[in-house]
Amino acid sequence: MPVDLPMPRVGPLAEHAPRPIKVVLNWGRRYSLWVFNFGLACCAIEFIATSMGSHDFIRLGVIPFAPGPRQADLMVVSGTVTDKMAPAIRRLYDQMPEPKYVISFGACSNSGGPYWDSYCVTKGVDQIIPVDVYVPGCPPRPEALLQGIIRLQEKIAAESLSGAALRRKYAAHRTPSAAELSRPLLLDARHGPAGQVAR
Amino acid sequence: MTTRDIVFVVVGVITALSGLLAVSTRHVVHAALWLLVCLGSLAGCYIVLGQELVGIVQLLVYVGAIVVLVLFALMLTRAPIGPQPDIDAPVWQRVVAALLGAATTALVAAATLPVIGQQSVDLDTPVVTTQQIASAIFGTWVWPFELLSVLLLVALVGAFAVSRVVLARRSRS
Amino acid sequence: MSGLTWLEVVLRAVAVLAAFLVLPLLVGQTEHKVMAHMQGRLGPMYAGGFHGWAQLLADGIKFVQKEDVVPARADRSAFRLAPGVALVPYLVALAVIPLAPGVVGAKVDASALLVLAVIGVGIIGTLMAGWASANKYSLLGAMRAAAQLVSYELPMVLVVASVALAAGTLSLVGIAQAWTPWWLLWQLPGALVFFVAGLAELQRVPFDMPVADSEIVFGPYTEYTGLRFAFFLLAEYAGIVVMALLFAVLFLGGWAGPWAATVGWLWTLLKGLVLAVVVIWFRVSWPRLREDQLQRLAWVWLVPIALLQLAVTAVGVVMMR
Amino acid sequence: MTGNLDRPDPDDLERPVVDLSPPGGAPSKVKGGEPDGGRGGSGLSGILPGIVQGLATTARTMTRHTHTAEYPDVRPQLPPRSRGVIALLDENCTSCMLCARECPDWCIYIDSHKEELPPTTEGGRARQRNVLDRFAIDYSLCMYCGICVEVCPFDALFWSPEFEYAELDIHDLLHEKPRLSQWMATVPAPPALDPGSADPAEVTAAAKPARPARPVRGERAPGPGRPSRPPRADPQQTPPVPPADGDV
Repeated sequence: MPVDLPMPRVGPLAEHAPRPIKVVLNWGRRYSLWVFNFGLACCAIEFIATSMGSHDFIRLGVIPFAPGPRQADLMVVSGTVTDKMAPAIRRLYDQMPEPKYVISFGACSNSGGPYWDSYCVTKGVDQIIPVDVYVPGCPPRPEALLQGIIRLQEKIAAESLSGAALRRKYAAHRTPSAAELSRPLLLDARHGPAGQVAR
Repeated sequence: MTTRDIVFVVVGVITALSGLLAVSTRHVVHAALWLLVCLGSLAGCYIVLGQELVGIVQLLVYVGAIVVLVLFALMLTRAPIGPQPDIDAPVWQRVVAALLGAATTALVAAATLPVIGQQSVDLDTPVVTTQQIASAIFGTWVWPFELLSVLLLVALVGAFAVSRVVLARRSRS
Repeated sequence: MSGLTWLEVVLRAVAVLAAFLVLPLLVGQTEHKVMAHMQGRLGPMYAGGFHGWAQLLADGIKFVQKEDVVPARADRSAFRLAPGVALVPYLVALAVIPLAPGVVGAKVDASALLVLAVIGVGIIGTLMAGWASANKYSLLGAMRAAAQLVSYELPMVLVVASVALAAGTLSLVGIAQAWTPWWLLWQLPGALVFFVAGLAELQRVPFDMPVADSEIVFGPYTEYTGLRFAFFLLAEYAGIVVMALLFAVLFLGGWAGPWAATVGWLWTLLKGLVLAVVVIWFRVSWPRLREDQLQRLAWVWLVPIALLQLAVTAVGVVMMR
Repeated sequence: MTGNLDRPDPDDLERPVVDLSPPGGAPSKVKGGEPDGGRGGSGLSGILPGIVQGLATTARTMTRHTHTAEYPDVRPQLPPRSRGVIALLDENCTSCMLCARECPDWCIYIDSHKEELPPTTEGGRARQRNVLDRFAIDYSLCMYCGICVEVCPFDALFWSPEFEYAELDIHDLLHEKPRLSQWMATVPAPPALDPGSADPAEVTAAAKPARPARPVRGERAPGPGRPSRPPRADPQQTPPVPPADGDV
């Protein structure tokens, strides 16, 4: 069931603020990236390692506190995105409030990685959601994620939030809906689920 | 007209309006929430009238405990968001309720309006303090107080016993 | 209250508001750092430069910019009002908690009772949020919160009654003035009951079932974004401040300490901070209880202990008179 | 990779062995963090209830130094043979395509053309040579298996531990030849061999005495056989020395 989502808007403050205030606003977004881990495979282990004591990305303001998408600012897709999971990713991404960012962590979510010719793997999470930073690796080191976060923070510090920028961001991604990404597993619905056909 | 009068009128109007909304809204949970506003602003009335303790007890007991229980019970009934036509009162009940309410209001008004302005109390020097209320409850009115406590205790023990009976019957079957 | 000029009222209100905005942030930052070091981490280091002191400011600035999402099926008015309902009671509570005999936002005769009453009102915000979100997890969380509050309100009121009985007054200033070190022993069971019940009312670990993220996402706050969510967070930390200060005033004598006449308010704040650190310490160390364990704890242990404490206090008061 | 037989360092071998004694030589009686929660434990853990032990553990951790590696400020201590990025020494590349064919992800792109080299001597035959036009690795696809590095017959690919190349645009993760060559500067020296191990093949080859000068064309011995090797010091009596720690 495709749902027409309204184009997200930024607040009036972020849209019309003068330059010095925008610097402050960017600083706030930069150091408060509540992260929502979309851990799908082995890369998620490296993500967890980054959040633990020896790397501790809370130092950078990346706070792994948000249990759901509504409070999150940053989604880290770490692992193999399958076609079956893709609608869920898209749905949770759509539930995050703007301004939001995505880090694609590892080869699988960058472009399918080792599963580049699999029939059921999405060839890169950027086919369903806009990605801000791609971290290469299979899986990447924890430090590589930290470096990706720093790249993202530099990007945030330099960006200027506006409705036009949001529309540009979604220009390529807002057209297909999450539900269109799934396809029926059985072509003929009359036979019911596969198990019943076998009997 | 002093500031206190104005505040009292405002709080009183809020109380009356929220009370009206509590009985007229078609959303079950909204009714409970309006009741909350009503009871809370009633506590405000008490405080404006210089009866701090009564107001706070009103807040503690009614707003903090009873309305919470009401809301809790409503949520257990899967109270939906939006109006509920199936539990809506029919028109004749509404008319009767409105008539009864108007009659009660008229009765109370007839009893209280004539005495307005006859006697005034100086609220700036509080006459009734917490200690006076305490000595009144535990001195003059100690027997009614104890009787009410026993009544509540009986109700509590009764509720407990009823739940035990139900539990015992369920475990036997 | 009648002796105050308008200017003084405004000044006091501003001071209370400032404390209301600063103290919770202080507790939040302490939590970040204490929790990090208890887990062998460093905690925020970059926001603001020196050891990430401005982490919560950055959080606040970010929350202001976030999109304000109201779910399509939600009850819009209740959904929008809920954070305010959760937040304002703690502001009122903070206004009447004295830091020293003169340092108090508003002098109220029965301030101990007032604080308990308004804290009980705060739960309505959580209930409204849970019901109005049109989300099953929110509703479950709100029901857990309500069940928790109903159970723990009673022992809390009972132990506060015990302290009020011992002091012979319902005023927080009076209770703290009547405090003697002997109370540390005499009111110890009551103090423990108050602390446990306070933790449960704040929905802090180990009593954080209403927001148990492994079970019900984020409980009543699941659907909240941006500033409204920040209000809930602020309410939680303001709750810690209120509970810690209340505990300090009721059971630790508030400003009692060396040079109490001059730096008494500092003593109250210090005791409150230590208690807040204990709350954080519990959060780091302990796992979450189960809902039925929580109810059992309340009704089998806390209520009887609180009643016993009340009886002991009554006997003590009569004996000493 | 003949000179780089990976022999585990003896220190590395001991690392995985779980060391149960707490760091700093604290007496092993204080086991606040033990998973048994103090049930049936000995000493202090038997006396204190579990919840107090939990508090004690966190409090003790707070008094200790954290072991957080402050990455952007402090260079990370990467383990030896870290697989960060693959560097290309394009002088060594002969465009043989072995790496591209063996790559499980097919993430190596090679373009080359043939070039005629003029004969070095008068009247000689012109030789052909492969010239590398494009060598690119798509790091968004690479799975860091290292097969390309292993199969490269001419040591043109090397592992570098560098990992700092996250990009805002996925097209930038396709590293072309210049960028791959830049990584060469970061390739560490191969780890030293164990004492007592056999010399690497290159060294042995270099240490051989030079061949005798070619005989003049007319004097060449008849028959298709290769010219006889330079005389060795009695090859029958000294068998080839096996590797010191025999990795068979």
